[in-house]
Amino acid sequence: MYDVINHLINTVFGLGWPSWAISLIAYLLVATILFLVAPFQMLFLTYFERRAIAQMQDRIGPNRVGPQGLFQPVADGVKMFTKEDIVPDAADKWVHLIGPCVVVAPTMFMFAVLPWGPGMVPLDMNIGLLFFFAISSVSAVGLMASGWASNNKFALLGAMRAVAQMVSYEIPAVLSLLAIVLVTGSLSIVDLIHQQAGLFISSADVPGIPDLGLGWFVFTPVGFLAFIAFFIAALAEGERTPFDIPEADSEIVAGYMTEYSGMKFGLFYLAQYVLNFLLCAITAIIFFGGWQGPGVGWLYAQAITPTNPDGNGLFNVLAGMLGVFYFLAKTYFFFFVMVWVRGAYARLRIDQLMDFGWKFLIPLTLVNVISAAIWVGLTKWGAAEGLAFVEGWAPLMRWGVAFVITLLLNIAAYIFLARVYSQAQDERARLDNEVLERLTNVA
Amino acid sequence: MDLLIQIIFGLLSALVIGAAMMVVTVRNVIHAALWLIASFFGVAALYLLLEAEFIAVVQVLVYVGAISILILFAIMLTRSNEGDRLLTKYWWASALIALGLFGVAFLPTFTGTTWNMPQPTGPAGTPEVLSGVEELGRGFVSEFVLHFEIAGVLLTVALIGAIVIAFEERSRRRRVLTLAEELELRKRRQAAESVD
Amino acid sequence: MTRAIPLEAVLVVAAALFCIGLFGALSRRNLIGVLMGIELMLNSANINLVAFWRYLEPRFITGPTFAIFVITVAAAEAAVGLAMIIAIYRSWNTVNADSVDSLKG
Amino acid sequence: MLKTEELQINIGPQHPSTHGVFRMIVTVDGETITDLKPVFGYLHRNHEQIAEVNTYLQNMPYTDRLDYFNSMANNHAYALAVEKLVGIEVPERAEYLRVLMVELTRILNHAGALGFLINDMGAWQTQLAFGMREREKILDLFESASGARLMCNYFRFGGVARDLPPDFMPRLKDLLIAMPAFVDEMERLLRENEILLQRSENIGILPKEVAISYSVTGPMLRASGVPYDIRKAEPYSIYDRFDFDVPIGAVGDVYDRILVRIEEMRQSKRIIEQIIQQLPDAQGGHINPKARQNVRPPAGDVYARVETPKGELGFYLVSDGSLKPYRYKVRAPSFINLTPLGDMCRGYKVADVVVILGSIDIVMGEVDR
Amino acid sequence: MDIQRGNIIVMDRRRGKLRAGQGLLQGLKVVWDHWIGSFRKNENFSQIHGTFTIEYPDERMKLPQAYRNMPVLIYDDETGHELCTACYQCARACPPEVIHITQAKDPNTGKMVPASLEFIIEYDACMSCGLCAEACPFDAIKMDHFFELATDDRMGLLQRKADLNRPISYYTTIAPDLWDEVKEGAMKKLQGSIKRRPGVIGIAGHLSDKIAARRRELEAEAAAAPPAPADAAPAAPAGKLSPEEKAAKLAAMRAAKAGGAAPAAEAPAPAPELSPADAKAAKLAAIKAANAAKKAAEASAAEAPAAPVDEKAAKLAAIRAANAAKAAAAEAPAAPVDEKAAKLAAIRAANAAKAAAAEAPAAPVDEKAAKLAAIRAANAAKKKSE
Repeated sequence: MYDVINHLINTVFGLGWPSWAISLIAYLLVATILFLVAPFQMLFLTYFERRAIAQMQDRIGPNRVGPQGLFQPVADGVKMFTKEDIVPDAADKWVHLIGPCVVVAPTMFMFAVLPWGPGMVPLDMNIGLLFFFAISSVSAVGLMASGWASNNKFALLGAMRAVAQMVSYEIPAVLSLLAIVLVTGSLSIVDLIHQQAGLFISSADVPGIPDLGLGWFVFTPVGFLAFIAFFIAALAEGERTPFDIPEADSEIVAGYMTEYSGMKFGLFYLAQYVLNFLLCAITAIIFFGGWQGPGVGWLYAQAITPTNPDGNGLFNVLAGMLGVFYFLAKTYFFFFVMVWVRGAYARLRIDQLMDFGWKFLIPLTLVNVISAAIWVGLTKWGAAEGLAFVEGWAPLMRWGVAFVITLLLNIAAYIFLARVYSQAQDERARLDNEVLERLTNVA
Repeated sequence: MDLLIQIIFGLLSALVIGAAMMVVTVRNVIHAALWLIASFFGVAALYLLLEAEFIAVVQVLVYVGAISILILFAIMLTRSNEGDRLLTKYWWASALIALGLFGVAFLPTFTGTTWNMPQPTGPAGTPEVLSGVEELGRGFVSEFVLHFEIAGVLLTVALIGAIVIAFEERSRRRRVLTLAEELELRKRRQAAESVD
Repeated sequence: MTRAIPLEAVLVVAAALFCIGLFGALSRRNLIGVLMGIELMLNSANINLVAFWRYLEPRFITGPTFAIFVITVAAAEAAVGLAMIIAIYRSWNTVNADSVDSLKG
Repeated sequence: MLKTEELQINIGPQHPSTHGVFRMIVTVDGETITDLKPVFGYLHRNHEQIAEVNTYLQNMPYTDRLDYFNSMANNHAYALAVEKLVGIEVPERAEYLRVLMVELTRILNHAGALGFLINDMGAWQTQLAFGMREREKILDLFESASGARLMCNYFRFGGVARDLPPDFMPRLKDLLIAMPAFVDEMERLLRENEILLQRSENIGILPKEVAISYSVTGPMLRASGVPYDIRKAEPYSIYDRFDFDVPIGAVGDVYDRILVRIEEMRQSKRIIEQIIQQLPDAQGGHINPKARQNVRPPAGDVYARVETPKGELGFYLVSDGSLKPYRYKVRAPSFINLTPLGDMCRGYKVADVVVILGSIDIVMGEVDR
Repeated sequence: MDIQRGNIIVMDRRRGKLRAGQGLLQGLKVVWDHWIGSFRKNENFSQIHGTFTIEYPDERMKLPQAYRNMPVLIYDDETGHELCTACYQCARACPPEVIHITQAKDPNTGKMVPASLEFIIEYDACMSCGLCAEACPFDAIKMDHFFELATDDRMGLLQRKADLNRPISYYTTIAPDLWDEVKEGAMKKLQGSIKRRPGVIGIAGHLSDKIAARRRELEAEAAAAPPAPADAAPAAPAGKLSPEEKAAKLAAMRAAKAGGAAPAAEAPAPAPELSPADAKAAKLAAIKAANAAKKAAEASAAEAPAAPVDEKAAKLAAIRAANAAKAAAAEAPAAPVDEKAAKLAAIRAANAAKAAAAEAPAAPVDEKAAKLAAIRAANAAKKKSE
């Protein structure tokens, strides 16, 4: 974006502004585009969700407002704006106002590091992934503040549950990404995508693979287990079923949102849906190769890039469009899976949810980190790092051996943990023997 | 360009100092906690200004993401009746100490000493080579591997310690028996009575 | 960046932050207020570390590593500190620093 | 403010998941429940006093409003009571029509009850939508036979009000094609689902002895392991001509109640198939022509009971020889199944209260009368 | 505890099976089938996939014949006589006692007449249980299929006789089989009760004055000129007959029966030379015969299975719509100019016109006539409201 604007201002109009001014304009322009994209994503996702879940239940879903109900979210938005904004008198006004803002702000930040297409990334930070998760943990503070500010016993309980859930499910999410970062070796999201070219075997491991953009991490056992753990943690992070405890209407009415109405309630709604979109996007990027897909690599090779400046611009646009199409298709598929899960499952109780997170997901991701280490050891390291015997093998051979070992390790870990976890559940539920013993001889 | 950076630095330091002052003086503890979070954000931005990206992000992740929530949880769990006086009896004494320390000790030392700034070696335009995340990671497993392990052990100790201190033992909590357990209990008692 | 802002300016900001933290730790009645003061002091120490690394020897990683160690220590300390505060609150039902004055459990 | 002392939560009458207007005052210690006091009476409509100023036939439409989920079963109980009091005997075809309608109500009620229960567990109405679709089909059949979907008022003394319309049988046979597929699908959704298992296994356990002492009846009693079904224990009308099984549970928790209800839907389908084979098609056989509808029973009293989908619904009528019943008492299964709620919920989490209430499957119309 | 003809099944809770997510996948599979299946409509009862929503205002469910919503009174199209003889059976049978009837009295003799003067049903309290329709010995009160009863004023739900009247033709459109079962008995009883009703008592409200005016016209005409040929006025001039008229009518009835299914247009046999009084009676009888013949023709039309002659039924319906429209115009002077009754009658006329239009499948002519009638009804309502 910087060179486009630079070319526009300096050469076409010849104004000769200083480079920092141009980069300022460029970043401002990108920021405004992202600020438009986020709400539109939210509008489309609410509509998509209501139609999809209606179809799953053999009904039709909104189809009265506008053609096929397309303007339904706009109607919801208008309703959200026009509703009167009630602030409970005993609540302290400032914190009540700041709460939703602090919840929404991080979700906008996270768009900064999201690559939409080849070369189309707002800000290519070399610690992009870590930035993404650091910012997402800030919204928990906003939840806490809004829960406290509405001075209502239920809201506070709901807020504490929500924050406890978000914080405790951040650990498996970050750990599962740790495994992938181990395999790729870099925290930057753009590198992550570049390493997912190739056909089922990423070209980073075996250079000879024809680059069809399908070398996704999910085809490796490490990546697959990380994908499952990450997606479950993302469900919990975005408060989707089966982890939507905070606004579990059947227990505590609407959790931390009870005392909000009108625009502030809309903000919570916006924050939740944008966060869901971002989590689906990150799942698509890390495990399913973001904008990687057949043809994008080839198109981008001809385009104008820092490496080959004399390609022709048309390919930039083509590669960009195809890349964005692949990226959005994958993201919407994952959002469809989120809606699908919402349609199929009941809700977990708060203590079961914590149990599941700490006793099943975190050990699973730790094992996955070990298998990632084995994978890196076998495929990338040579004699320098002390693995002399691997030196002679062909890359395909090394990839195969690594695949088999990690696959066995992961499956064994999964089965073992599932058995231990279900026994622990039964144990918890069965009668508490030692308590009964103690009480019998007490009487 | 330098002017822009100076303006930004001025704003950031004003944010950090202002928020810190508010943390100390504001009456309601929750507001104090929120101001604390604001100052953490200020400090993170300062790190970015000093081009220590990784530290800035870790600061946001750890301080704003975890410690402030811990503080908020603690405040809400211990809502005691609002103390009438905000500050302890001898608050002016501690104020004097702080000011004295700042005026007498820090200011002259920092401004007085001459720091041996490294002269820029290469031609003017070359960006200095900064030790980014790569070197940090490599350093953690080579030179600083001992410190790294100790930090790990410290964290686990703190984790277990916090749980042991804060957690109410099961016995003290009154155990509520479900219907099935009561029935079981009655059966056992009858069995016990019939035996003796 | 180092040309625009002299090292002393950053150090002064860190020192100011430290003093405010010290004042907060010493004078606030609420135990959690004291803890917040301590957090501020640790933060100021961190700023110094990073400033020295950035200005004096940017190529070595001792500065950032110790900054990270300070952060981990701060996190551990906050966790244990708050656990103690909650335990005190449960037994004495108050969080005021003054009234917690005897060692009986 | 949030020290974990006794906290009183009011899961109030307008709570989204109490079935109708029903309030529970729950005292909570932390997350576990220490005591639960049910409060109801919000839907009391003086049903039994109104019955004393109505003639016997005029009471028939009012019995629809007792358990408004299955009105046919209520009519059946009342009709049996009056026929026993007056001594009217019912022709063959009418008996078959009656049992057909009651068994269809059983399927309808269990499909709805399971849907509501899963909905209380937070499943966003998907199973409820499937259950409601089957329920709508059966309600359409009721509408074509009796004239109304819910308030059928279809039973008369000595038979049923109207014979089946010509298009009833083909649609019923279609429904029976869809029924096994629907029940299997419901079972595939519910039986193995780990999340549902965690939310329903060993929750709200009602041991066998306690269930009997609380005189609980219906699926709840059978889930606790007592194989007591009035259709088998004291076969009324023509239930002795059909062979069907009685499912019982092992532990008596929410999961067993779900399984028992699914199995009962299958057994009802078996009964309907047998009815279709044995249905005599005597013209005008739907009612006993000699039975006068405004009956004047001899002085005396009677108690008739029927196995409705919720339990044992009994009518105790005392007549003093006049046109109006002297005393009209309804033994409502939901009311009596609700009494052990306080005991059953003690010791479980707040989130389980709603699930346990849903598993009891009550309808407030019958509880408050 | 053992039971006969069936065994006790203990539900198997499948413990000990490794629960590692298979159940969850099955759940997803079920929902996926429904998602895939929901892109087509769910036709009949045997399918469990497919969308089953019926978008109410546009598509409507076909109501079964036995459907019952609110009770209405039936009157005979030809004679305009209501079937209700105010025998109070329905008032006695109604559980919430919402039916209030006052019986009509013969003005000159003071005796009770088998017809209702005013018939009120409180629609808001009525629970449409159908007991009144079963209790009525004269099949005068039937359950309607009209459920769009939303109104903004409570008194609107207090339905008087004028609002309750529905012609038999309307009832046969909504519940043909139910009417066929009771038709003979009902008609016989109707004839019986018509005999015992003097003057215009017992005729549906909106038709009574028109018929009275028609009768006066007939007397004047008979008195002024010798017996003119019976005109084909559709108005049915049936009133209380004096004894000799009764005799003439009997003769005419017998002639009509002898005439068999002769088409209505056949001129009645030339009456023998009678005294002027007899002339009037004969003429009356002629008209009666024409009516009887027409009814016979219409009966034949109804009997003929799915008669190919749709146009005649459509034309009949159109005429009937015209009557209703004319009736709307000639609102009974006795009732206060009641804005709502006019509007209700106009709506009913429009319904009847729509029913007529819906009933005549293809013939463009009938649509035009029905539309004509609807427009005329609308104009009448508008004229009435100024």
